[in-house]
Amino acid sequence: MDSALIPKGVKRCPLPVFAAGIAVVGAVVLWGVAGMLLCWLKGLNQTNMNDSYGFALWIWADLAVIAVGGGAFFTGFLRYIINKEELKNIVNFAVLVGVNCYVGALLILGIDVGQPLRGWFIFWHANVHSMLTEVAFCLSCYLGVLIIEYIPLVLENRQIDKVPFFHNLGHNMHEIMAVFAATGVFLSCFHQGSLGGVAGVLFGRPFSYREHLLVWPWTFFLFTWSAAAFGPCFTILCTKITEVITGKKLVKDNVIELLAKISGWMIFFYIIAKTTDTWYWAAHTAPAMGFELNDFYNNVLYGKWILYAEIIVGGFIPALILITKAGRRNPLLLWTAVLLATFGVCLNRWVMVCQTMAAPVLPFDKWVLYSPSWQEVSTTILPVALGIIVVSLSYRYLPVFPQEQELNPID
Amino acid sequence: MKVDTKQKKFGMAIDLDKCTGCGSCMVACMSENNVPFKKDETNKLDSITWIKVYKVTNDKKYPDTDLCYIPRPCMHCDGQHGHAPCVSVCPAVATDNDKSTGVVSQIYTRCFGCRYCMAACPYHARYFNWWDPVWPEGMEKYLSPNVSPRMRGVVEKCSFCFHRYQLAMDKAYVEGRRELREDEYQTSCTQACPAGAITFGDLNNPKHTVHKMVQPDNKHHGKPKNPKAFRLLERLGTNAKVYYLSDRKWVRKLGDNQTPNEESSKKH
Amino acid sequence: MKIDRRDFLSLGIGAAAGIGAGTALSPLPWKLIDDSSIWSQNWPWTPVPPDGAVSFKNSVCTLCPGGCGITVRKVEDRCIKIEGTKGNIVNNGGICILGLSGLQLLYGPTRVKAPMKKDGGRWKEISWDSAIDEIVKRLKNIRKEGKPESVACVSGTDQGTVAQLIGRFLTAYGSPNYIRTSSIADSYEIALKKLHGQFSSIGFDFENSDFVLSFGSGVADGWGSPVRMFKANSKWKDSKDKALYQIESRLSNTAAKADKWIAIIPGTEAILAMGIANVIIQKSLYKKKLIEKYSKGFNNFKALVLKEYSPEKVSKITGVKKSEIIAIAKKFAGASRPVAICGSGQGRTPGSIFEFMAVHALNALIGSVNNIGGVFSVPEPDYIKWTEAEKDDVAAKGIKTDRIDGAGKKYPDTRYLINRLIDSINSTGDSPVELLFVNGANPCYTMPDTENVIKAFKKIPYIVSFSSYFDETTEMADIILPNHTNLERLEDIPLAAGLIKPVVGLSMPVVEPECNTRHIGDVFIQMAKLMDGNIKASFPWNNYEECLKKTLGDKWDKLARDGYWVDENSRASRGIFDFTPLVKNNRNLVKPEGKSKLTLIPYDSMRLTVGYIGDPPFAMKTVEDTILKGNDVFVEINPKTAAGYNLSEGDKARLTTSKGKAKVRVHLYDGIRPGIVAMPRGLGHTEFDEYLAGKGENFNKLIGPVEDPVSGLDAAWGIQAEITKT
Amino acid sequence: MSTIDDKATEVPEDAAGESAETVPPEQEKEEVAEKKEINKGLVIFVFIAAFVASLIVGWILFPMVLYTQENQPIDFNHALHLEEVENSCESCHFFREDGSYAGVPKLAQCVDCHDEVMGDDLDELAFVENYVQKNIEVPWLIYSQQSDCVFFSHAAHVKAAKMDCVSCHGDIGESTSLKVYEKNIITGISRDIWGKNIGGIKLHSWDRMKMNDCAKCHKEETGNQGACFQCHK
Repeated sequence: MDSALIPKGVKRCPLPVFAAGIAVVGAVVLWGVAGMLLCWLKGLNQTNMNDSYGFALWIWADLAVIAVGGGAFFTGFLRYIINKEELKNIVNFAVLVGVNCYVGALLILGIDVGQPLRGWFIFWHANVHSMLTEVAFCLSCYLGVLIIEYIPLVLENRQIDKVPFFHNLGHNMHEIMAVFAATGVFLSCFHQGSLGGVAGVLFGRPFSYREHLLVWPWTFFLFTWSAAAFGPCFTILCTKITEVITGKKLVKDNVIELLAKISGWMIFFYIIAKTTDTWYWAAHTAPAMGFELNDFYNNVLYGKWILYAEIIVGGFIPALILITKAGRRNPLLLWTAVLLATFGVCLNRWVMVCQTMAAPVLPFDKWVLYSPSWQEVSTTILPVALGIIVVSLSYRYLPVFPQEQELNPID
Repeated sequence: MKVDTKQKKFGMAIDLDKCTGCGSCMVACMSENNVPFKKDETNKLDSITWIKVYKVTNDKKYPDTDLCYIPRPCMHCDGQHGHAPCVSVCPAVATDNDKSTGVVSQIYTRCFGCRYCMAACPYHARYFNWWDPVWPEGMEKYLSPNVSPRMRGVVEKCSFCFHRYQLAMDKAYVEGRRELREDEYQTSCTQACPAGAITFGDLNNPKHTVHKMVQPDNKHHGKPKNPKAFRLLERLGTNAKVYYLSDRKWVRKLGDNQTPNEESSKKH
Repeated sequence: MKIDRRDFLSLGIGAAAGIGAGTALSPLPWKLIDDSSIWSQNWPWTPVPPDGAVSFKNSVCTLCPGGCGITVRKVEDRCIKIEGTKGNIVNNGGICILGLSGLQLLYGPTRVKAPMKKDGGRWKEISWDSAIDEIVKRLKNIRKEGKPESVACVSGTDQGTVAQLIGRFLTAYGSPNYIRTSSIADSYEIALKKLHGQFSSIGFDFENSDFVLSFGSGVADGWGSPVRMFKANSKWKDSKDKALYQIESRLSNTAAKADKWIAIIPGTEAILAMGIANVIIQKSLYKKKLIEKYSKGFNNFKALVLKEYSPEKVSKITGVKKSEIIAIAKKFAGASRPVAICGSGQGRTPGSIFEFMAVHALNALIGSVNNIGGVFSVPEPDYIKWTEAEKDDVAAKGIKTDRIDGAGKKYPDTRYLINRLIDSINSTGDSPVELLFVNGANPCYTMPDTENVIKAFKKIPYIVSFSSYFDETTEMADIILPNHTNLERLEDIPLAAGLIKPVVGLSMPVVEPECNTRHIGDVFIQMAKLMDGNIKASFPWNNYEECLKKTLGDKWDKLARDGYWVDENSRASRGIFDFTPLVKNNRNLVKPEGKSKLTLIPYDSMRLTVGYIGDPPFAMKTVEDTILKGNDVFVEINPKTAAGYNLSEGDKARLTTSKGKAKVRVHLYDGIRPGIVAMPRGLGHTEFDEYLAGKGENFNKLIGPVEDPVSGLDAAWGIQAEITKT
Repeated sequence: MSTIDDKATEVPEDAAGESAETVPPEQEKEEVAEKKEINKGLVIFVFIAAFVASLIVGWILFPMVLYTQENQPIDFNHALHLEEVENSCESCHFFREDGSYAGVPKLAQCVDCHDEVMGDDLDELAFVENYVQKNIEVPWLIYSQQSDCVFFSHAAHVKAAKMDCVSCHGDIGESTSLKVYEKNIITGISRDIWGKNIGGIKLHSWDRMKMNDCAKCHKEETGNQGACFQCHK
């Protein structure tokens, strides 16, 4: 029935099957919407947050999705600025994933604030000293850029393309895409960094506070770097998952391997920097505030394991796998690497948000632990579900993977 | 016309040896500032108390145990460059550090509830309105018009009863004055404390009792010269305007964190 | 021309673009965005307190016996804040947590809004006239039946015009049964009567004391007049050469404030006092001349003390080190203006008279009786000079009958024995009390063995409550004649909380009555008029205000102006100090009931009011989560002891005594003597609002009265208990 | 435009693939060409129509819906009273001893003169009968009522800064009758705060009383716009 919309020369599952799949995910969306409405109508008492946990699951989710969404800007950077031609075969998808991540982030922020109707104050009454302000501005601008980067793909839909105006629009946008890519990179460096700054500037929280370079704490640079490093891994992960679901090869190995290699080296250097930062913080920054490393990790949940998990399991291991040819060529190892990498960066964001809240600061404080309410969980899964739907639709009706036709010829 | 720009720095000194932990300051504050209450207030993580009295012990075994109460209002930090931990992070300028009085404000109608300031405050002095404020039928009658009741979804905190300063200034203006006497502006908790453990005044004014008590050293971010006085988490550089006094060494030591080697070096 | 799909698309886009541009260039979207946030800033369901002219009204707080001066800030006709009155003789500006919460009682949901009558177990509103008629009818019948003595009154105080009016009513009616709820006031009263030979209440000159030896008195926990005590305590802190020693088995706030905490075995305070006396006499540190001149029976006392109370023996019994006993004695005798005090916690329950006498003897030994910085025996303020109430035959006969509580008979010096009232009701078939007035008291919550008390109250055919709030006792009543609250009421308040001169405060109405309530004084005058005969004749006043003004006479102006009046020319009674009663009652101690290993003791805190009023929401909010969590109350146990029962922090447990059981949780606390379980008073209410009712357990359910052999008063300070993890 | 045309002609080549099945290329080329002419104009027309329509909605209809009109309980003649009293505005709008500002007078002040009817004015008659005699406060609607979050010190402005009433309240003092009170149906706040002009254009200092207007004046007069707590509670 919808064959007229499906790109030429590719095969798609019958509509009913597709619809069924969407319905399943749609149910999850409804669950998320329920949680969202409860939070908006009844207020944040619907969550398990409290005065010690002003930041919790939601803020973590924001930081995490934006970190893994970093694949978009970095792939774009490689494709359009460094001119890594091969990557044109995956950049579409990277952008698509990126769009979803950023939409999700903004949606969650919209639920997270106590007074959503006043959310625009962050722009109108902006405080230039606040990292959040920087985040808000760059984030929304960059989302705009991502959408612009995504539009040409939409315009390539068979039917839309027939409208001359759109056809030409799409054509012309392709020409100038490099400009947007560059803007995207610039903006990303800032909001990724500011997200790092969010925790790094808290000089009342020795656990997350870091020395500054100019106006930015070290976490600023670490976050940007980690987003660039781990983002592509997530892009690869999503590609692989799509391939599994569709049962087709969609991107040629050389493309994946190139991206994997770059990502690998990025992670490698990042994790060395991160280790150095951790050491300096533990040896100088924290002691100057009266804390030693152990004070931050003497809790049942938040023990030293979390540090090792982040740096070794989620850092060095994937890095080493990806920088070795054998490693990234072996499908199993590649899977392991991208999974660990994604885990690693998400864990880092979790620590910077939730452990910061949990660790005692006043000498007579105690650790405070928290577990999210179902409303928080459902609203956190909501954007993921939405993302799946958007990706599915895009995949079905748009030529997301240029190489698909070639890799899956229909006779 | 220029307003008088002679800078004031309102602050507090709390004598922990006099404080009996009776809780008057907490209630004096609640009733002065229209602080709401719920059926169950035993979860202290969502219980709004602008000034909270902490109970601490010296962790010694019976019978060497000792305990001390530490009332904790908002510290109205100056930070290192006039930036309190919470002020600099607020994305919408819903809180500021008034240079002419040193009071850190919180504007409920500007706040949109991102709670970044709460994450930034190491003293847990900031509270979020998780619920709509609800008073039992008829009890709204005692609400004060001087402090605006907060709506759900915003952050609130101790204001050093700034409305009392405003009202005192009004009186002064009408009487053709521009300056207040020490006793004209006192916070509700100071006034109520049955033990007289709280002293409030202008830390910049050598004539004020609070200044004499703590002898703030403005060259070193207001560090107290009085050896009996200390501030909570002095070393984080929050530069608080609330000082504590105690003759008990263990209490003073409890004011800030120390790494083990520091403690040992302190001993000899 | 035909418009196909693609044209349609372009037209649509054209229109959309137009609308978009047009709207964007109009104020509509921007104003809507702004207004929606302004709406969120002024949500109609968030109250906006109306502004207006501010005024201040002075009065005296009557929520506890402290008698602090309060200043109420009003906006137009609304009270918005209660503050302490600057310059007041008692509290000079300071104010306690309960006083501060007063407005929540005034405007709160627990008010009795009009006269109420129990109708098939449910409260029904009735008119004042019918309510009073009903009561008067019953009173007349009872009197006709010739048993006027079966009408009784339980009240929080027996001083002041209101109490006197009620007493006068009973006298004229023919009943001797006016019963005051008990407290350490009774114990001190009796101890002074025995040692000085005359009735008087006790006063302390704390402001001038330089050493305070407290036998468990919570001077920083609400003992005496709380705010005054806090101020005194701060005074002691101000100078290095003043000190407070706290003798108590638990590190209370007072013990924490004290310069020395002596963790004694509870119930042995009297023994320690005698031990200290021993050292003082042994080392002859006492004021010989004074003793020779102004005392009797000292030699017997000396002999007894030297024989039975050597530091070694005392140390064994009390658990206080010998060296410590000697040190305390020296410090006490060495101080220039020392004073020894007793009455545990807030002193809401009486204690062993032997203990009170022993402690008071210490004051006598070092000359602190009626001396600066010491204790004074203060006569009750005498300003109520009414003619005797008229008695007809019925009255004359009824008055002579024995008191139902047996006070003044077996124990000649004891005026009221409320604990015996309960027994005598429960022990007989039908209650000796036909009709009971309850005023300013909540025995069904505050008295030990609550179950038993409630049983007794159930037996009383007719109970009249004058309470302004729905408390536990009021719930037992048959009819409520709600009194004005302290903020709506005119009343003279004699201050019985340990001032060294008789002081009377004046409680003034600061606000028009909120509900359809009536002043209890007016109600009794009105009832008297309806009773006619001698009763009517005994009440020559038209209303209470007239009665009060006439009674106060020239004192009225001063009272109306300053809020209090001090009886300057009252003389402390300079009786001879007689050691004999002390010797005679040697070792008449009060032992805790039961045979369990643990001893359960109560503790008082300012944040939990233990009187006849329930804790208001504000005060409840300040209760720590190591005392109450959800609806569970925590009991304090020393970690060592807890380990024996494998209890750890926060564990749920069942606490069992011979009187009852309670579900509790455990809080490990190093500041408590091993073998002891401490439980807060003031929780476990079943009435009042949802902010208080059903939270925690009432300590009084777990303890029973233990009569003090000297006074007959219930002097139980603790009870043996078992605790088991659940 | 031309570019579009040129590009348009390219379309068939690109789209040749699928249009092939439908009609032969040449024919379509002409059709497309002529139709473009027709609906280009149409599109522009639709655009303009929609544009104008929404402007009308936004600037004219919207304000009508947004505000409700309410009349004061009784009319009041400021000009007349101003002649009668000796101490100008402050005779009725005075400062209390504690420095607070009484604002709109209470019945208590009015009865000083109006304990019974003085003139033959109907509104005064109504006032005396319905309020003075029944001793009920008049529920005046206050044009300049700020929302609850605002702390405005008349003392600071009038006493300390010696400002006159007009600069904020305009010429209401000369008015002979009270204007209609307009209330924002969303916020419930008086229209005078946002200003009569829906676009927020202001000609006099008193035309609008939003925070920025306060801040602007503060900046001019005191050098800085002041700390938050200066005007908020």
